Amino acid sequence: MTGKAAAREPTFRDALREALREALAADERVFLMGEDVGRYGGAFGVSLGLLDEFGPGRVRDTPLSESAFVGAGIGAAIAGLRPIVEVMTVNFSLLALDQIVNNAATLLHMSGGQVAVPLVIRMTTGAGRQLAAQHSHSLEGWYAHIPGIRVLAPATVQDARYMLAPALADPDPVVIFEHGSLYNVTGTPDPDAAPVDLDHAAVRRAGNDVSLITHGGSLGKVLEAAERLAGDGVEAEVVDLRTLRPLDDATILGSVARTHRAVVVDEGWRTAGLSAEVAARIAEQGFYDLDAPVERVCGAEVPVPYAHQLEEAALPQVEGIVAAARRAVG
Amino acid sequence: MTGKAAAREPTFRDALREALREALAADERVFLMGEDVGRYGGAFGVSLGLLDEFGPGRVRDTPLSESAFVGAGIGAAIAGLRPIVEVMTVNFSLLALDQIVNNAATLLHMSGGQVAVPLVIRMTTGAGRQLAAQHSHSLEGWYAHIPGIRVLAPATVQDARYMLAPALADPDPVVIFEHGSLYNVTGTPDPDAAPVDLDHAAVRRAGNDVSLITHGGSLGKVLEAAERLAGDGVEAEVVDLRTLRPLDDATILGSVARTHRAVVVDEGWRTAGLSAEVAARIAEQGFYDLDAPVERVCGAEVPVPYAHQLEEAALPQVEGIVAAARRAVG
Amino acid sequence: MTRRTTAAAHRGRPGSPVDAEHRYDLLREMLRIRRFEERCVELYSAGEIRGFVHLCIGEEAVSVGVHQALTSEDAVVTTYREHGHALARGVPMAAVLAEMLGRVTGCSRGRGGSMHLFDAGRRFYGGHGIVAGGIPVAGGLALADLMRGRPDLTCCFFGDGAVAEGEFHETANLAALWDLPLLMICENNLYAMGTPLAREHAQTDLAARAASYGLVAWAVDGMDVLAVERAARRAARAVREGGGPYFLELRTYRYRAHSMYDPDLYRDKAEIERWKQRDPITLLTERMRADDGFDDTALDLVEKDVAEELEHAEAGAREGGLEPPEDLLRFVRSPAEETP
Amino acid sequence: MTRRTTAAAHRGRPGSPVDAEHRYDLLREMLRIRRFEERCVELYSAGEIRGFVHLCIGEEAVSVGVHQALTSEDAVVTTYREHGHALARGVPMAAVLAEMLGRVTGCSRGRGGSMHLFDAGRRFYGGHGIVAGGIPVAGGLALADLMRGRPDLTCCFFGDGAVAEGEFHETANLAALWDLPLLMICENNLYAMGTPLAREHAQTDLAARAASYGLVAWAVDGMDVLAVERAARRAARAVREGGGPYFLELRTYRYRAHSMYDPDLYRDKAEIERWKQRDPITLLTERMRADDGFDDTALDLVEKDVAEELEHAEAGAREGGLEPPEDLLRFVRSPAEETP
Ligand SMILES: Cc1ncc(C[n+]2csc(CCOP(=O)(O)OP(=O)(O)O)c2C)c(N)n1
Ligand SMILES: Cc1ncc(C[n+]2csc(CCOP(=O)(O)OP(=O)(O)O)c2C)c(N)n1
Ligand SMILES: [Mg+2]
Ligand SMILES: [Mg+2]
Repeated sequence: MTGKAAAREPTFRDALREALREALAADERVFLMGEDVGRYGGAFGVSLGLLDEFGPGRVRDTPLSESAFVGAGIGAAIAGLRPIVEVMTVNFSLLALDQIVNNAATLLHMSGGQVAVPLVIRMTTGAGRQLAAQHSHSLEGWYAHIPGIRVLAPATVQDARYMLAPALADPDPVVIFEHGSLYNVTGTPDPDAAPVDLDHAAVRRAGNDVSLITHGGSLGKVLEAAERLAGDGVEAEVVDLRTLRPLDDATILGSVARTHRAVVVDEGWRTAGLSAEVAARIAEQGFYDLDAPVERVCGAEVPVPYAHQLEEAALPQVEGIVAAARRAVG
Repeated sequence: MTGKAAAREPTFRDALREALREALAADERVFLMGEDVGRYGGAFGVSLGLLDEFGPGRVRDTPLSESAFVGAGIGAAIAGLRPIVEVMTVNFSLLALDQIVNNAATLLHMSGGQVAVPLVIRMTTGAGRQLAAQHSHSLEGWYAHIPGIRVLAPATVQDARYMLAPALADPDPVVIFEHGSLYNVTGTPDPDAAPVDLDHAAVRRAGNDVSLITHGGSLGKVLEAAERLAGDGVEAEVVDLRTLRPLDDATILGSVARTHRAVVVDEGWRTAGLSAEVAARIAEQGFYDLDAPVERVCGAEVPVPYAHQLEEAALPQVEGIVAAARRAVG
Repeated sequence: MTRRTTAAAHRGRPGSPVDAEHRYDLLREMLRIRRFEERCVELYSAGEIRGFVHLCIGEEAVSVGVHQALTSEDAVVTTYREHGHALARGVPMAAVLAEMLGRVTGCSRGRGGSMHLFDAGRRFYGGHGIVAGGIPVAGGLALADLMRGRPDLTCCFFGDGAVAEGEFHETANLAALWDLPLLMICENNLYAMGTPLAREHAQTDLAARAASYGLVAWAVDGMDVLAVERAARRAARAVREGGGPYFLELRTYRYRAHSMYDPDLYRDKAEIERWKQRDPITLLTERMRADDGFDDTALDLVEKDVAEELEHAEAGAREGGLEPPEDLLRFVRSPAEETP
Repeated sequence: MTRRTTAAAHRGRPGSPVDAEHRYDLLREMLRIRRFEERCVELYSAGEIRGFVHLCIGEEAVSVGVHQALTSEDAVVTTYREHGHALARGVPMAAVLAEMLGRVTGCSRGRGGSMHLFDAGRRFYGGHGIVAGGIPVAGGLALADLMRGRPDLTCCFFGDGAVAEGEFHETANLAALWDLPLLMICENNLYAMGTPLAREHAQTDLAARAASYGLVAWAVDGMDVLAVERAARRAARAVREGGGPYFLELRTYRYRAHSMYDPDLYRDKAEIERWKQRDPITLLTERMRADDGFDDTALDLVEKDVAEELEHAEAGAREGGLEPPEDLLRFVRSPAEETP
């Protein structure tokens, strides 16, 4: 991190910005493009200052045209550049899904291996800030459904800082979900730690009694739940999926093989979401390991409401996670 | 059916058309809208003749503007009409997803119960006709993820004929998936049968050894697999989900409680798709009933290729279903 | 002169001549919006209002002027920057504020918040947070009126930024193609968040762009409420008479940041000051001082009147309860008993 | 006169004067496309080609004329109706046919079929089945050239129907805003499937619509290959010189149904016959008879030449094997060893 780090502990946002800065400085082919990434500094301040540093050619403000600028990222990637496209939030990415599904994820295969798309798409995801139904989606499960793309979700400042470089090194499209409630989380990234391994989930807490499996914005709640459970003598293992596609079956199943019990925590809607896949895989591949049904703690199946008490009720909370873990432990 | 029925057995397509005709004739508020539904008769011939019968006010050809005409359906529904919007295929519905997710599915809740959207959206789904990667999606799992909409998939001529009326009677949005490979399937709908029950799955074949759970275009393959299994003395129960959201847990779990074994067959991609949800629910709610892991037979996780042998390999086939059932039966 | 007009009064068939009384009403309406939003800022700072809040301070002439041309049978669709439209439409101030406070008595039962105000009884259909996402829905509302042969129109508000979205384009074409009774109101405040018009559009003459679809379109001074009203009445009359969709580009400006989250680093403060020279409330007041004998005493009275309404509204809003979390899943689908 | 030109010959820097030899090349190119597609019809009827197949018979002047203005460094993005573009681009006929036969030797290894022809070596980037879906990608290809200061352009083909899609609109604006080196070629064949232009667009003058974005745009007789070439050269030169995006509306017509599935019930047969009076191949041949001493003997020779190429291509295509199903999952992601 830059000099500022001395003054105050860096945030998740700072870490993302530093990763962008590093990428822009390291490789001329890299550029950042999206709504208000330049003059405004990014809707969530992630790219603040980068326009001044790298100029409007490399930090490009786009019109409100999600399909066009995501598609432009695809075209530029095909032509040999390394675009980082910011779709302000996952909610707006619905307007670009045709480009993501039918082009970014498909061109390599459909062309018989000729047309690779080394594109990185970043977007904010998640609820929890009373932004109501149209600004609170968690659609990671949808993205995890798409063959041809890699889906990442940094949950720590360290991952926020060091995930971008391997994502850019991927010859194929990568979608990175940044949970909106993480931007202000602080932490000091360790430049000497092992590079972020995009093929593996991270065990954030070891334990033998139950596996709590989650990602992104829910990790904090899950770790808190694990602490509470520890107070009761239940040692939870916390698995941060980190890469949502492809899922790291080995780490997930390895954990369940030890604990025999699993709780999947996912802010997205339950039905046919990411939690369904994780639960299904555990039930399939870990069938003989499981001592209890897999529990899922998910976002309620409702458009997220504005009112605080309703929004809280709509999202996974520490209490619910603890309760599910207790049920699993039996 | 009309006089034609005497001449030849009606098809799934005829049944859909007859349902549309009935709906248009029965209720002035009903109208059909979509690309080429009028002069062309529908990309798959479903609405052939309806323009002549009901005129261009009630059978409306739209420009290539999926977002605009799906949104127009939403607005017209809010205003008290009963639009049936045809999105030619699910592949193109990606361009209208913002309207479907953020408006159709959300307005009632977001407005605190004031703004209901009695809209029916029909679309073709599925692969199997060598239409390649951009015309072969099976995204039912995505739609099943969205709170606020009901998702239907007729798999029989009877359901094709009699599902539309209850869908139109629903005060909230309903999405109907018609598998492209079913249009030419023949059968004679029975007008005296019980009305189609949108809240329940249908058991298409009774059996006690294994539950084969599927929907839409895969039903035929699954029934064929069941016959083959019967040849080996394995009696499969075949559950046609029919309503993909909300899923009919009672029928699914009831079947598994009897058979103790389940195979989910879904042409969609496996990861985080519909099959994941069905498998997860069985593993959760039927945990103590299951004698073997739930098997999933899904579309391969690949953009569907054109070449025949590759497409065949990409889709669930009878053999694979039989093999999975045998594994389950053990 | 100090006659208190209710919001409902000008929602009958439009047509009253622009006279002193009417100007008074317009002034009062604009003041209601401005004072309301100023109070919102305080409540937001106090942490009582949360989420994204977008203010229209500086743009009041648009909502008030356009609403003069609408009847209670018309439908309205708007954006997340819609407090002004809701108030001008007659949605009670208390219901709007209760919504922003997350109360069950809010106009969307607290589910929507600032961005999603609804009032189906007044055909006020939100409150859309996806830029341009309301426009196709507005097209459909207009289609329904067309199909049923009604004389009503649908009025759809959106920003300059929204014009770049595909959803605008598709609906503009559809509306023109089908002669939909749609009144498209583009609030051109020169910015989409931090992006100035010239970095949003190659063709910055948005009325010209709209005209290319076959819409009748022109630009209007959005700071002059009387000009806005005149244009809106003219357009609305034509739309009702089957003239197809009309597009008005209202040139206006927001004094405040894009939302409460926005540090507003992308604009020149002098630019803001320049626009404040043509403040819609000041402009109208000056005209009234010159023509209608309006004076400081009268202004004090209307301010007092508005302050009272606001105070009552706030008190009323605060009385509203919170929806119990057990009711979370209500309204995801219509309850069976409500099925028609 | 009967010199056999290879498709590659006119893919160097454009610039040769329109002379007899050049006209001969154009004729031959158009014939290649027509005879190729006629053979496709037979192979489709025989069940050897499957899926959706969209023919451009009648529209050959567009692909051939436009390609005269392109260099081998330019990029091309097109639609599902792209056999003509692929052949005009120089994708070997055998590779195109092998693709349609589902062979591993096909230009997309049999994964794409008729709708998804690719040839990255020739910067031919498909073959897009989603109407207007290729347009944003073309914008990005052009952006890359702009950012790297290259003189190349991206040529993007799409239909009249595509202009109604949001993806066209957004890219047109972006291209004009950023001065992208994009040559937008609208093949206006008057129909989008069964829907005639006037039911697709309120403003049927598509060049005028495009101009509203700030694109330079005009309409061209798409049946006259020389007119197409002239317009394309003019536009391409301007685009290369930094003139920003250009839009050409090429007025043309498809003689055949929309796809092999289409019973073609929505058009008047007389309309088709009328357009055949201005067949691009006939038009050019007549001009050559008048000006270049071209005669039946010469025509026979070129037909024979094309027939031979087609025969060889088919033989070659048939030699291609089928990709083994075990390789199904290849190319979903790049193999690690291919990682740069
Ligand atoms: C589809 C979509 N993209 C991005 C956003 C984020 N966003 C909210 S408001 C806004 C600017 C809109 O500008 P304009 O249409 O001019 O309206 P204004 O806010 O100026 O009233 C943006 C980018 C969004 N809400 N929806
Ligand atoms: C987004 C989308 N909607 C619908 C379709 C189905 N469809 C395929 S081609 C076509 C007509 C396109 O017309 P036009 O753009 O004029 O091209 P043409 O076929 O005439 O060359 C339609 C509706 C599609 N492929 N993609
Ligand atoms: Mg604006
Ligand atoms: Mg066409």
